[in-house]
Amino acid sequence: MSYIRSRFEHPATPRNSLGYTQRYYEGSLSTLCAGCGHDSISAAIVQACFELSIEPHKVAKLSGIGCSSKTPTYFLGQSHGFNSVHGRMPSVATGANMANQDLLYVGVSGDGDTASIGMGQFAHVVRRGLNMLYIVENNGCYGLTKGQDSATADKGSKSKKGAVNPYESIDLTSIAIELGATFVARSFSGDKTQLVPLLKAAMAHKGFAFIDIISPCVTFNNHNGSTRSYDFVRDHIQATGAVDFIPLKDEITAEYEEGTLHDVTLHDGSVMRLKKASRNHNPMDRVEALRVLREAELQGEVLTGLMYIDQNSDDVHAMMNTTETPLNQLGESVLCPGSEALQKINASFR
Amino acid sequence: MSYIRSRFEHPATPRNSLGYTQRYYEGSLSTLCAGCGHDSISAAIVQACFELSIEPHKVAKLSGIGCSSKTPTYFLGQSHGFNSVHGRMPSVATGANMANQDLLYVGVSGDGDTASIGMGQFAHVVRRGLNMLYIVENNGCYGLTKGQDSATADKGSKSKKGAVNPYESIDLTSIAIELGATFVARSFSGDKTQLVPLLKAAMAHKGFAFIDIISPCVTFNNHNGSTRSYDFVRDHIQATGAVDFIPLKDEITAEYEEGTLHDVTLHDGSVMRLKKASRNHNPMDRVEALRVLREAELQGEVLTGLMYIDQNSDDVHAMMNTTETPLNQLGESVLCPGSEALQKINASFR
Amino acid sequence: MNPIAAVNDFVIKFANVNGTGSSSANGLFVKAVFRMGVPVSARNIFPSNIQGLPTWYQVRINEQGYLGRRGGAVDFMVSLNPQSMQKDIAEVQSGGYFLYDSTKPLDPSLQRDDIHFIAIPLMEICIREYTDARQRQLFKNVIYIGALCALLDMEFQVFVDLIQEQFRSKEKLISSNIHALELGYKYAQEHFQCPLGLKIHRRDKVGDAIMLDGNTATALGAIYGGATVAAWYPITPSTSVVDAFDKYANRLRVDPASGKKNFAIIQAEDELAAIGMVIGANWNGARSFTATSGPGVSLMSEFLGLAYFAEIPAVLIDVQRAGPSTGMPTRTQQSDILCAAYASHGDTKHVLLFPSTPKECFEMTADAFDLAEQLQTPVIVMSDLDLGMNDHMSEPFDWDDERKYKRGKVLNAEQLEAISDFGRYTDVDGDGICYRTIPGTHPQKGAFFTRGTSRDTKAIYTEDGEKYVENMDRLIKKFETAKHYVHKPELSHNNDARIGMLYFGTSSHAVNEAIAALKEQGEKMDAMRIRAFPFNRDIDDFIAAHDKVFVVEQNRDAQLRSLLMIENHVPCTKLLSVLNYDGMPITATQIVNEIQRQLGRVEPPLASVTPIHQHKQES
Amino acid sequence: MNPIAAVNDFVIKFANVNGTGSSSANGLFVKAVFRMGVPVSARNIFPSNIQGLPTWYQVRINEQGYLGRRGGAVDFMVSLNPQSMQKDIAEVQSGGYFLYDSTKPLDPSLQRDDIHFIAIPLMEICIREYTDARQRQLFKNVIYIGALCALLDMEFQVFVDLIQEQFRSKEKLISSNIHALELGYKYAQEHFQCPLGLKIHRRDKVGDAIMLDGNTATALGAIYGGATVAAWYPITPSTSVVDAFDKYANRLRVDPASGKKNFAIIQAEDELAAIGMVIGANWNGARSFTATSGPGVSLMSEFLGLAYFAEIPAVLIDVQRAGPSTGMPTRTQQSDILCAAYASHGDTKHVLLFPSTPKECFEMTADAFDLAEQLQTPVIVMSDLDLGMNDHMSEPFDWDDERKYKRGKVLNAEQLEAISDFGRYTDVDGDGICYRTIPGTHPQKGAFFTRGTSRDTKAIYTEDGEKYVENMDRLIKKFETAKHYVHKPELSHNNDARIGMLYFGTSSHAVNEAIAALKEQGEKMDAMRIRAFPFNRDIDDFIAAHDKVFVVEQNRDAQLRSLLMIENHVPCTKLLSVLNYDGMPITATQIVNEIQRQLGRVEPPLASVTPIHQHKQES
Ligand SMILES: Cc1ncc(C[n+]2csc(CCOP(=O)(O)OP(=O)(O)O)c2C)c(N)n1
Ligand SMILES: Cc1ncc(C[n+]2csc(CCOP(=O)(O)OP(=O)(O)O)c2C)c(N)n1
Ligand code: SF4
Ligand code: SF4
Ligand SMILES: [Mg+2]
Ligand SMILES: [Mg+2]
Repeated sequence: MSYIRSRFEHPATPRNSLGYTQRYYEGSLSTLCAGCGHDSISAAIVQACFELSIEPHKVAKLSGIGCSSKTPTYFLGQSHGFNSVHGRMPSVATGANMANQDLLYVGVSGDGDTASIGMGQFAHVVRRGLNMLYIVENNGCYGLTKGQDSATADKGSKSKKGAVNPYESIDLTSIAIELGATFVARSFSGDKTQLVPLLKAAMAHKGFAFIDIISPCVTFNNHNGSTRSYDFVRDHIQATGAVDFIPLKDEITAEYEEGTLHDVTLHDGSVMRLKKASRNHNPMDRVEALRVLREAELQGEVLTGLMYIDQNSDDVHAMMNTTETPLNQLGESVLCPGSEALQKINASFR
Repeated sequence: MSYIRSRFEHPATPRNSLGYTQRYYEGSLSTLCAGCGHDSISAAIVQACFELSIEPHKVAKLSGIGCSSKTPTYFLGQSHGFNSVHGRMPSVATGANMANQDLLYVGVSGDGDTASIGMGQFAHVVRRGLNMLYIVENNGCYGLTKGQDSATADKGSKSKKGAVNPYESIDLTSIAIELGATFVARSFSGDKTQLVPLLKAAMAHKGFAFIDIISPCVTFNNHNGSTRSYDFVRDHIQATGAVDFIPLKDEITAEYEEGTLHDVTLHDGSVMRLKKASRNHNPMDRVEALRVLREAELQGEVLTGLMYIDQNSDDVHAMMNTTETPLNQLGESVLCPGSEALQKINASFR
Repeated sequence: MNPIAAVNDFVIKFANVNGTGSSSANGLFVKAVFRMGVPVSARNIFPSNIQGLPTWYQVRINEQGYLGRRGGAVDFMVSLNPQSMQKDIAEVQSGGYFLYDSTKPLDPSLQRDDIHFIAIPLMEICIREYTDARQRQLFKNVIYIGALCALLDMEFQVFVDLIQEQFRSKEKLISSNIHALELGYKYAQEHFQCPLGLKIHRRDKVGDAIMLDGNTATALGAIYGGATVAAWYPITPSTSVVDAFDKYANRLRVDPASGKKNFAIIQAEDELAAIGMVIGANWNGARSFTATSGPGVSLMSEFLGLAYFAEIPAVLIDVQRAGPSTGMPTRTQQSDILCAAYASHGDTKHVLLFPSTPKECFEMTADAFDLAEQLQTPVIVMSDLDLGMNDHMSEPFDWDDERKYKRGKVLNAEQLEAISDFGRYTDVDGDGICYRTIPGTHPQKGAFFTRGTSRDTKAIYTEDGEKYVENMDRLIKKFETAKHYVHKPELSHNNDARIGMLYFGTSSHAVNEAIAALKEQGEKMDAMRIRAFPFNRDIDDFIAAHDKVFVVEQNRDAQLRSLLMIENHVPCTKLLSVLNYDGMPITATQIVNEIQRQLGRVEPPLASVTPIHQHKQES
Repeated sequence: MNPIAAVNDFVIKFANVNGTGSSSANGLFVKAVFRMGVPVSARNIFPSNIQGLPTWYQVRINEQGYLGRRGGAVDFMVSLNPQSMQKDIAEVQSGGYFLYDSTKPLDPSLQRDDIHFIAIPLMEICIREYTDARQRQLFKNVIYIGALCALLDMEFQVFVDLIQEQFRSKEKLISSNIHALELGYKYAQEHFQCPLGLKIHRRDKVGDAIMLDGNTATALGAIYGGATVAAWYPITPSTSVVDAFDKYANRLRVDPASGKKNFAIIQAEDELAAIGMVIGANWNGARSFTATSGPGVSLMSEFLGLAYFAEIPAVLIDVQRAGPSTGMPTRTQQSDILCAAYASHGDTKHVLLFPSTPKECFEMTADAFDLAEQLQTPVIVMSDLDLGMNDHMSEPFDWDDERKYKRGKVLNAEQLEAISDFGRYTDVDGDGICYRTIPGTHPQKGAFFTRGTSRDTKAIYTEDGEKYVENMDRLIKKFETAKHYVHKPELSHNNDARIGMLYFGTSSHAVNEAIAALKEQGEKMDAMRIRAFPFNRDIDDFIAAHDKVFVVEQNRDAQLRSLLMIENHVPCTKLLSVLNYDGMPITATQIVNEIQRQLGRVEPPLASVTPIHQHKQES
């Protein structure tokens, strides 16, 4: 949403241990639709970074293409960002990480960007255990290209145009666990009390941390369930065939207790049942994590919380035995073997 | 292996219900290395098709690129084949299937072709439930490009060049189940008694059938375990740095009982422990299938057999409600709405 | 102040906010002009964003039929977006008009003395009339259209008819929309001296023309051309091609008896998969296509090379947008020409078609399926955002009911039966095109192995250099044969001039207008519109017959000119470039100015590059 | 029968079976020739297969230093492969020699009266000498090398030295190999009149040259050029670039104290990921590269457009093979030129370098990292299979220890501190190259957002057409600046002639030899070797200074000629093509014949295409 942000800051504004206010962690004004779940996630990232007293310039923000992938512009304005090409953020993040292992890499992607075009790169960045936080802002559709089903859309759900999705939905959380991610969580954009701590834990995690964040698309939401009621405006839009009218809507929030269920009514009137993993869930057990996820799915519930963590996870640099100095800081003296060595090399080819 | 195949056929050679001999189902001479597991798989496919009395011209063979992807040339010489580009067989198969739902589609791929470059397309062809048999001839390495680790290589295993693989191995069987495949099995190239029936069942299955076939690479096998003994020849090859010498080896076979373990000694002397799923395994339970697979993995065993089947699976055409006549057989009269309809369309744009 | 006065010849622009439902209202206005028999064109200038950002809709009304974008200032601005108001006011021609929502008073600093402000309290009216927030939003748009009807002296009944047709039997919607129209109409009549100097009066200048966007026309071409399998991945500005295919296929291609579909649409996981599916389906004998834009073409390039080399038909619609990379995804350009013509590594050449109107989108797309099957190779239809996503006036579509699909050299079971030795890549007819078979045709004959590796005439893998060369040379021969088959250029302006112009696609409107303007300025010009690649003799002859030839195109690097130089024997000095690549459709003024500039110059006039040709660094 | 007699000037070819260990033995032979001071080249002709298929190794020994492939018949054939024996015998020059394993008697039908058969019962000897099957196989190769030593009058000690060096302190391996050599040597001496007419005698013609394959040299260039991140996906013939980088990095780039690596190599999941990683690493300030071949370049094309437009350095090694599609993966070609120069949709242009020797592979690769960072754009090193995978004689590498890496315009923390308003895409210096910053440099300053979409000079997203054009024009200016930086062409033959020749890469050998041959035939020629794209004035001048210019290249479509026509003001009629694209390196004979043919012709001599230029089909 575009609005004019005031530049005024009260002197008593809270500051973190680095002396920065939370506003210091913000980015440019968002141009997303009013009420878009993605904006809530940006706000949560701002809060998490503020609370963790992260140096913004020690963060690199990376993304692909989509509404979700635009969001890195909207947080951490003092960090370098890279809005790459559709579905290929993981490879760019991998290269960046190889160049400098000392930064915090925050990758933001969408369900289209990750589960469709990016599925291959996603699988492999997980498998490599790259030290990064990978966020999917999951709205079950392609927001930026106007609402087509994504591969995470529920089987049987209806898209904006009314077509029923006949295909299996991809559960990125399970896939991430299956492929060896060492921190896997799911949350909801409107549940800041759950989301902020998860983001903080994920940022602190060494290795690959994945958070699948359900983030309703105000404009093209397409969860199953019937429409709330006969809607004059909807009918009007259908009749004209133009999808250029987007009613202003509010952000959906949902804060609830661990171990409980919570029904969230989405913008189209459909209901999504969130379930927060109970305090008893043991997130150290990979097989168990997969089981509870599947069970919830069969119940028609969306399980949230920290699903799996391996606290002994290693950074890929440790596995690769790369030097501790970031590679981008090595100069000629270290990198270039010099002419003497070259003479020996020449000799070996005679 | 290249050899000259005799053209002679004894009149008493067994024939199937179509009157064809098994040889009728063969293809061109293989140019793979002597003893390559992939050749055993081709032979099993020949046998399965022969036994099922399949009309060869009603089969389309599709593959990507790799030693494994070459094999469709070596079976079913009377079928059309398509050796496409690396990792993209699933999309070509999808298009082909859309054009004509009446053929049997046999896709052959390698672990590199599927689990690396092809991971995205693999995930999506599974998700769509395309009616096809998808075979991965899994040797844990890139045979055709001379032995690099593939994404299915075991973590910690050593490649031909001695490098230790630091990455998680991708278990395609679990991934296929996770993504909604309705027939998922694993087998071993040298175990014809297990493999042929699985192939036959998979060919008969309506929907997406996946078989992950462990198929040792004679030349660049890279399973973990130590080398058998000091080997003069090996040393010789290492010293010259040339990887152009490939000792002739025999096919590895392994036939064993359900529910039992079987240790297979691979060409480099390492041992792989196969475990055949027990008769009690219920292949109708998806969660259970994932659990037993993971359990075996933790035990260092490779579980084989039919892991999961959903007998109520549907063809994607049914979900899409496409007409029963293959689309490639519809002519102008059905496809072209004609000039009268076009006049109405014109009118609608005035 | 001198108010602009004109009948049926002016530009009106609507400044809206994305996602507020304005585009259907604006479309209603344009349709009404068209219904009044007056030529009109409309261009949507929209952001790569879903809601809340500025979007414009520029309408050119021109009785003479010049419908290209008219650059420069506009005559009438309808301003609904406070964000862009300053810029929008500045854009109005001196003496022009500025209609705005006066619910909030105009910032005095924005006042201009030389234009007419038309203040209508749109939101105020809505708040009074409607309670629901969304209805207020929606009808605001209809109200200003009603006002325009009065202000521009248009026929109210035309709007009423349009609304009735649009909402068919939904009475409630009809009456409420007409009511909103009336609100605006009356307000204007009561508060302003209607009509203004600008008027739209009924004429009979559109004949039997139709008005629609190129992407819909393309989709209809695919339906009529017999496409049964569409595989795609969403990308602006191509998405609506498949959307429209979906819509019309569900109307025209569902078996009435069984309710089953005589088509299949697959939303692929990405563009690599989309083109793979198209290749798989065509290989298996179904007509299949995909639609994409620049980034998709890049991703498809490996597969396009396979289709070229393995000789598999494929139809690809490239609705071009401004590159490179993600570029300006909602702006137009003709900048994928080289990338499409030579897509993929190794020696490859692809057939391109260049439609310039919705009718040509329809025809060329239908033809593309014939060509792809006849030539057994990919055919790429090079549309662009301007053509694809904007409504254009066009000749109506027609279809010869006698027309049969040209499936090319496909052997059926009987033919195979009669053949003793089938060779998939044997050039039996000497035209470089061989016979193919479809899987499942014959139990014993005709099976072969398709591959992207080199092969002999029987489709057997080979690494024999001679056989490879023979095959590559045959592909060149086939490309020569393609020159017989593709659409020939159109000699659009024949004035017996010494100077010529070559152009293609959406530059047509601007070129036509420019030629007339140049004539007035005393500069006689001939012009030829290129409709396909490979080029053929007509183009050589045209170039030979002129002293200088301007090549008009909408990209930076003069890509079509490059193609002409590579493929034909054209001396580079003869070909001059007129380029536009700012993402907006080229205008007649740009062309006229650029040509006059170059004709007045002395130095050899070439592209925008001045080579430096020196060495700073010795190496 | 007249036996061929020659000293240090003949061609010997080894016919082996894939996977039998012959290539190390054959390499030993070539190294021995080289050690004897005689110029030699060797080409591996191998199938796309791992084991059991025919493979050849063709060695040209030429005292004058002409080391291009010599086409036509061979002087000496060493036949170890019964599968290809018939063909191999036919390939021997009349008067030539044919050495074969006579354990199995020669099929009488294969006899030829005009060549010398040298029968050695290789397998029989092995069976007698060794018990292990694999040793028998392996040493068979060494035995025929021993025989050649005697037959060709070579110095036995040279072989002994080589074996000792190769196996270092592994005594057992040394003695057994020397024993095998002796077996062959003695057998030859005892059974044939040694030496034959063909002889290799010591000379001092190789100077301080080294001998290695281009891919190893490329890898060393990357090491010396400061590459720290290599990301790749295996593909023939580029795989050995990263293999060698791995090998040398593990030798030269491991911190002695900690044992940790000052480099990272990632085997990516495919080529899209490989180039993505390279872009990510370069963006983050590390020098990073990838190596691939044609299909990989096609797959990388979307990302290359991003790097061009977002201005991110990247180094890509394209070891070209025969296309299109999977083509002939183990054959050579120069056919990715157009595809690389204009990779990606939209208006893009990329910097290309064309090495022609291992030394240039080394230097140009090292330079590529400087160029990529100085120009902030991808630099593509266009090698090929012939250069990359075969051993070539080359000048030795050298390195100036004073050389500093040219990191281009990168701002460090102090510089940022001093700057008041940093604009990532502001052309401060007027050369089209802007200043960049690396993440993590400064706590408050220099952060910006990198994107593939259009942007203003401050890197802020914009859809403003003017700003877009400004940026695109700056990129053209930068490409002009690149002409200052890239490697200038080499005027390799200056004979004050009216006819010129342009060529690049691995055509060098053949061109040098052809020029000498043409001179003998009375045809004087100048020649210039192109070393980089964009081209600069030297090339224009060269073309202008000649009446006709032949462009020699190894592809079907005259791709470099196309590039010359597009980018320079070159009249097409002046540029004639000499093309070879059968997958084997071009030969001097081919060049000579083609030039003579074209010079003798009357009609305008152009490419291989005869345009048809007619219409069969009206549309
Ligand atoms: C190669 C390529 N193909 C297609 C597109 C068009 N495109 C832009 S965003 C997008 C989908 C975005 O969906 P998602 O990642 O779920 O993000 P959301 O907008 O829903 O947040 C697509 C298909 C593109 N930019 N590049
Ligand atoms: C786009 C592309 N990249 C790389 C290659 C080179 N390549 C050919 S086969 C292969 C790997 C094959 O591995 P796998 O699929 O496991 O087959 P295997 O040979 O092991 O049976 C690779 C990388 C290629 N042909 N195309
Ligand atoms: S379209 Fe959907 S995802 Fe995109 S900004 Fe709007 S609400 Fe968010
Ligand atoms: S290299 Fe390995 S996979 Fe390839 S043919 Fe040989 S044994 Fe089989
Ligand atoms: Mg989404
Ligand atoms: Mg493999």
